[in-house]
Amino acid sequence: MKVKSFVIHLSSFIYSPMPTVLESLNQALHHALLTDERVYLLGEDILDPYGGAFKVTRGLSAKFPERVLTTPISEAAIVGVASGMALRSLRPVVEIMFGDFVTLIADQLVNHATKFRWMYNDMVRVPLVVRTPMGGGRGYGPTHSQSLEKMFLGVPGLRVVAPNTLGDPGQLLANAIAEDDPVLFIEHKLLYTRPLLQASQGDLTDFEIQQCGETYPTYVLRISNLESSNLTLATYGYNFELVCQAALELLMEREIFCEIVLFSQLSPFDIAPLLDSLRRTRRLLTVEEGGLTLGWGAEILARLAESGIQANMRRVAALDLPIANSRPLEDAILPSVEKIVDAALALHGT
Amino acid sequence: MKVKSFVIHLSSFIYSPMPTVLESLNQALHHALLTDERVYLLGEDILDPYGGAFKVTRGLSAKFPERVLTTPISEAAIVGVASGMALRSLRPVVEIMFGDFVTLIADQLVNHATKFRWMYNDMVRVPLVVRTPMGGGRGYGPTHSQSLEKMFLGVPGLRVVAPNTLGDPGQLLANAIAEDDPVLFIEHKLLYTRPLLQASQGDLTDFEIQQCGETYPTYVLRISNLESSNLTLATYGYNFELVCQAALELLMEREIFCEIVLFSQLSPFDIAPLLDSLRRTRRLLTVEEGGLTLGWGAEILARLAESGIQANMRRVAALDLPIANSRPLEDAILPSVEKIVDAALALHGT
Amino acid sequence: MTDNFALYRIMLLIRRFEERLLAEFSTGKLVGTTHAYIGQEANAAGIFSVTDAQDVIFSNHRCHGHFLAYGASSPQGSDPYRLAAELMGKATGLVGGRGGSQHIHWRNFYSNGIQGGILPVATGMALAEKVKKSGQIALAFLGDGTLGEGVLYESLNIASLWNLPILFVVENNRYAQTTPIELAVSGTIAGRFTAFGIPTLERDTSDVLEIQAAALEAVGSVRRNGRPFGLILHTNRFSAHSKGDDTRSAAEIARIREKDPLLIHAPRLTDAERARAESEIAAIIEDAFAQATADPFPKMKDER
Amino acid sequence: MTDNFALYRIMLLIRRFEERLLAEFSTGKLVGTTHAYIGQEANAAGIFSVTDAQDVIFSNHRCHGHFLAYGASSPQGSDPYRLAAELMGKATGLVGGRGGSQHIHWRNFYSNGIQGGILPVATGMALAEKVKKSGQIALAFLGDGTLGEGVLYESLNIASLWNLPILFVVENNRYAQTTPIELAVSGTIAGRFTAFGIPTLERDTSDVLEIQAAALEAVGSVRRNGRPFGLILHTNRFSAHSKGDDTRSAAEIARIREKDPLLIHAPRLTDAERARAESEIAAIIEDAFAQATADPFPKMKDER
Ligand SMILES: Cc1ncc(C[n+]2csc(CCOP(=O)(O)OP(=O)(O)O)c2C)c(N)n1
Ligand SMILES: Cc1ncc(C[n+]2csc(CCOP(=O)(O)OP(=O)(O)O)c2C)c(N)n1
Ligand SMILES: [Mg+2]
Ligand SMILES: [Mg+2]
Repeated sequence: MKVKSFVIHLSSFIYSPMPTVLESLNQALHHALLTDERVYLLGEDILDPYGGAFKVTRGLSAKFPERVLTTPISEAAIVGVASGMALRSLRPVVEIMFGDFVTLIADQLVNHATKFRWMYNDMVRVPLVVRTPMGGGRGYGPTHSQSLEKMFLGVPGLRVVAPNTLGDPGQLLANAIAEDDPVLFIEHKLLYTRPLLQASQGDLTDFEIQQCGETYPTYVLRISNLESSNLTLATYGYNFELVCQAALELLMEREIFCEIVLFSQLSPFDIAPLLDSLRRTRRLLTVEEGGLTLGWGAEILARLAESGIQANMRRVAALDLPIANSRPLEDAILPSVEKIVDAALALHGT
Repeated sequence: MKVKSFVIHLSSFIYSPMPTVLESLNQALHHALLTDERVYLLGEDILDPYGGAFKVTRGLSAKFPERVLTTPISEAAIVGVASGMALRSLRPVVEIMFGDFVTLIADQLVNHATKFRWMYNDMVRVPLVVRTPMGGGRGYGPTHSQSLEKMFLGVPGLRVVAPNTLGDPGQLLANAIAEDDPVLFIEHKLLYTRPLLQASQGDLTDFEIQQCGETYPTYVLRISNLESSNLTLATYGYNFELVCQAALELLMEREIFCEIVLFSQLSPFDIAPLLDSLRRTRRLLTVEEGGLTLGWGAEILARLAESGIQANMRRVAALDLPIANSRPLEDAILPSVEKIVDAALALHGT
Repeated sequence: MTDNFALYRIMLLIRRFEERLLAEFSTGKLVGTTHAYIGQEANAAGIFSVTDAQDVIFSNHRCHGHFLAYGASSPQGSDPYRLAAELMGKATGLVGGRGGSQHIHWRNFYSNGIQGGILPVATGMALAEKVKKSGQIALAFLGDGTLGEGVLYESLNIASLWNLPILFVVENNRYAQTTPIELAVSGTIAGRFTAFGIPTLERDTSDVLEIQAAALEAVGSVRRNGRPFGLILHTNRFSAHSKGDDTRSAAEIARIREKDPLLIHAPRLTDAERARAESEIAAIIEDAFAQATADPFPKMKDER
Repeated sequence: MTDNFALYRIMLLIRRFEERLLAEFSTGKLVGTTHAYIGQEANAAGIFSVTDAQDVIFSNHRCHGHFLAYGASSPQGSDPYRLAAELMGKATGLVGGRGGSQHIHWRNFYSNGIQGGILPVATGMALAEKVKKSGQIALAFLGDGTLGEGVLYESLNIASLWNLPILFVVENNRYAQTTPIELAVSGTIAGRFTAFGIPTLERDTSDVLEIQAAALEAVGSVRRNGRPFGLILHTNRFSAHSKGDDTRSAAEIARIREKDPLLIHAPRLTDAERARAESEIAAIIEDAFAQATADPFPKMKDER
């Protein structure tokens, strides 16, 4: 695995001149449509001037009216249609308006799109991307706030990818579109407005960053001027932001030195960079927004347990409950900086 | 938790005068329909004389023609209809003909049936049971052989239960039907023809059995005349049979003394009895037929890792691939006695 | 309830409630999402004027109007205050703040935010009423866009095969979010029902009396025949789909606003009646929102 | 391919292949499941006599007949031996033994065992052919029982809205497994298409020439108009649904067996032609199964 290093300043979360995640994704779609005429977009309400419920497809239908297809409210069929297109060598990108509706495409993903290649003895490929926004924090209530990606982690033949503000979301999406096999691309709603982080340099809270892998990188962040860290925080997507804030708080107020391992690819699992970090810290907290039970962190902990590494491990995740509409309840259900810090302290106590 | 003890002789797997799992389940449905007029059955091809693809509903429509409803091929709607019935105080039991089709009911389970109670502030209950046969070994190919229950473990508000030959499958089903909240009831195809095990007594390979819990018991099996065991095998459903055979082989040929922890309830997770066993053995192998990644065993290992117990742990599960039709490929993909023994030996080596 | 004043009052309640709600959102006092029923009030008012208090209702994302009209005939009514509290995420809300705008439940009224998914559930409810011989029927609401979801057709098939007493109400406001019906619905709406042997009645009107008459016929047919029925109401949504997301032209909006159910029905009332309705409703809304605002937020309970 | 001999020969190939297969199953030489096409041969033979070799086909669980008829016109045909090998789980099978009876792929022919799920996929294939301007169409097969799956209607809607060149072939053998059509399909089959603005052609016949004529019209309409079309063929399944699961009465089976497509078409051939067909087919089947039997089983490859 190729490893690159650079440095990032954590305050770049605010006042950044960088493009937002939304802009980055949108640009990537522009570029994909422009450079590859096999690329098609399908989804509900994706036409201009609306440009999709979260505006990721804005400006695309105006430029590529023939290849941006707004659909009826038919999640299962849209994914089925796209997988038929993919089988016949187009490169469809589907938007599912809310990630909560992936339950409606489960059969098309599990028993069709992802099965075809292996079941047909590797004689076909299905270059299909399904993009969808997940996550809460916007008061959308129990059917519009979930993080259901965990249901699809481990599905044979499916790659699951999630952008974050450290990597290049657009490049990640471009790589997914270039893939010959199905990719489920998980975008947290709260990410859209966030500017990409910018490498910079210069003070105590700088992180030195190792990038492991090229296409769907895993990032290992270590505070640069510290010798030894004693806690690893593993996460993906939007929760990276919470994790960074927790890491700062732990550093400033508790003198707990964290490494952060940030994944872009959720499935298949590759925990090598994490294992590496854990050899240094011997303490792990996984942080994700989906429900705890059989969430992403479960597989991480299981693999680490199997690896035989001696480490204290805990998971921070949503309670195994629907996501309530009311703010105080939603807050109580979802992970937060505070919960991460508390879990870290508890873990540290052990 | 109530703990009961009894003894079982492992050779009871063969030549048993006991009823089969199929008979036990069928009797339970008879009894449920007879004793509770709120109970309804819904499913494809469940009418007599056919009585369902695996005959679990045989004889029921003849006796209860008004309450055994054969349906069109509409998995999503069947579950939706049943959950509407349940909301209005009936007690529907749905059969999904093959477990592979649970992908089609994901939305009805995740965004409807299991959400209603909590989302409606505990003002409603949804006493719905969805039964379905999972598993391979019958050469049915990639869309009729999967064990997809893992997709639903951890879904808030959903109980997932799986019968086995040691417990009483019919009683388990009756308990599920008596439940006021949704239950997904996973029946492995290969279980149907198996006779229930019979408590007996008398030789080296006898297992002493502790039953933990009443409604959905977890069983802890220990070879009775041995002081200390040094490997725990945790499993559920049909794979209990493989695990017993592996345990015998390990005992006879390798002098590895196993405890078996057999779960009836897969979700929510309660690992207390397992933790107990593991304190004695310090080595764990989970065995399940679904794909490895984020399978049932992942959550088991994650919880154990979080518990801080020092133990060597591994998982035996299917490869993360579709289930091939061809026998040698199917065998290579699914768990087997041999794979369990090999994993146990490898674990023992560590 | 065929009284012109009562019909007007219900429509006005819905109108003013939704206006207030949109105002609260635009000043940032409310967060999340909401789907205003403004323009479609005659549907709910007309339909719930001919249903029984014990009939079972499954509504969709655009449920406020349905809820406010539901039970309007019964002495306790359906309480705008409890709805307002729910939308504010208060402990006193219809479902204690857990559900919010799209996910409410009160007596025999239910709603959920997944398009289409509610339809088999409502069908199962109709089955329950049938076997319990309650004499009640089920009503399920869907928009034109929801005709895209396959599970609707699974439900129509089952409802027809099993002779279930359910009324499917299609509110065709010609848009699904921003998607015009031409891009989303092929063939005909009525054809989607007749394909399954389900009769329909179609009305293109915002006159609550015409809708009431059609609803009476539709509800009567379901109750009498114990069979499903499709009531197709062509209607107009005046506001944006949810909040700021309107892509329609000003001209189009102006055109549909001419079919305002309140204006159409108003001449049937005296000036005094209209003034009374306005002041009563204003007070109800003010009370509802004031009380809801003052209410506490819920706390997490210990979970099973 | 309008030649009577060729049509007969294809139907006979299907018949004898399936008979052999059922025999292999009943002697335990084959395991798993299979769905015989016996009785329905005229549908596949008629349809594939008027399609192009490059058209794209998505078939269902009852796919052997479709596969054997597919490509029958092309020089290399579709090879019964490769199909037999697949059913035996051999490495030389169509998909190397991975798929088995319901999950095959060869050239532009695909099948899958999930009822209904293949229909949007086929619709997407039609879209691909359309935008590639290949001039090819897609054909998707479904049974009467599969009219129960909602995703069919989502597909019909999209195919109609987007003017996609796809022919939906409904083979109505009046049973889904053991469920008679009366318990599973309300309304009419044609109505399910017209609801979405899709024209249909309906035939109740086992005469391959009538089916060929209907298929010619249907395929022609799709190719000419670049729009979906529904071809509804009322037909008869002579064997059990899969293997031993027949719940129909002997009288009913006897009655439908009178509509044997082979017997109907046979008089159009000379005795010599029929004898030649029998002996050619017997040899082909014997070779196919012998060769397949001798073939090795697949080995696991290293996986990605
Ligand atoms: C399964 C599902 N898909 C998509 C959505 C997002 N969504 C909410 S409302 C809506 C449009 C519904 O249109 P229509 O049925 O016409 O009802 P209207 O809003 O016009 O009342 C969409 C796409 C959803 N809630 N559920
Ligand atoms: C989604 C799904 N549900 C159920 C089944 C099980 N099943 C296989 S074939 C069949 C009957 C299909 O009937 P029909 O569509 O009429 O086709 P036929 O078998 O008569 O050719 C059923 C229920 C399936 N394969 N897929
Ligand atoms: Mg609409
Ligand atoms: Mg049929």
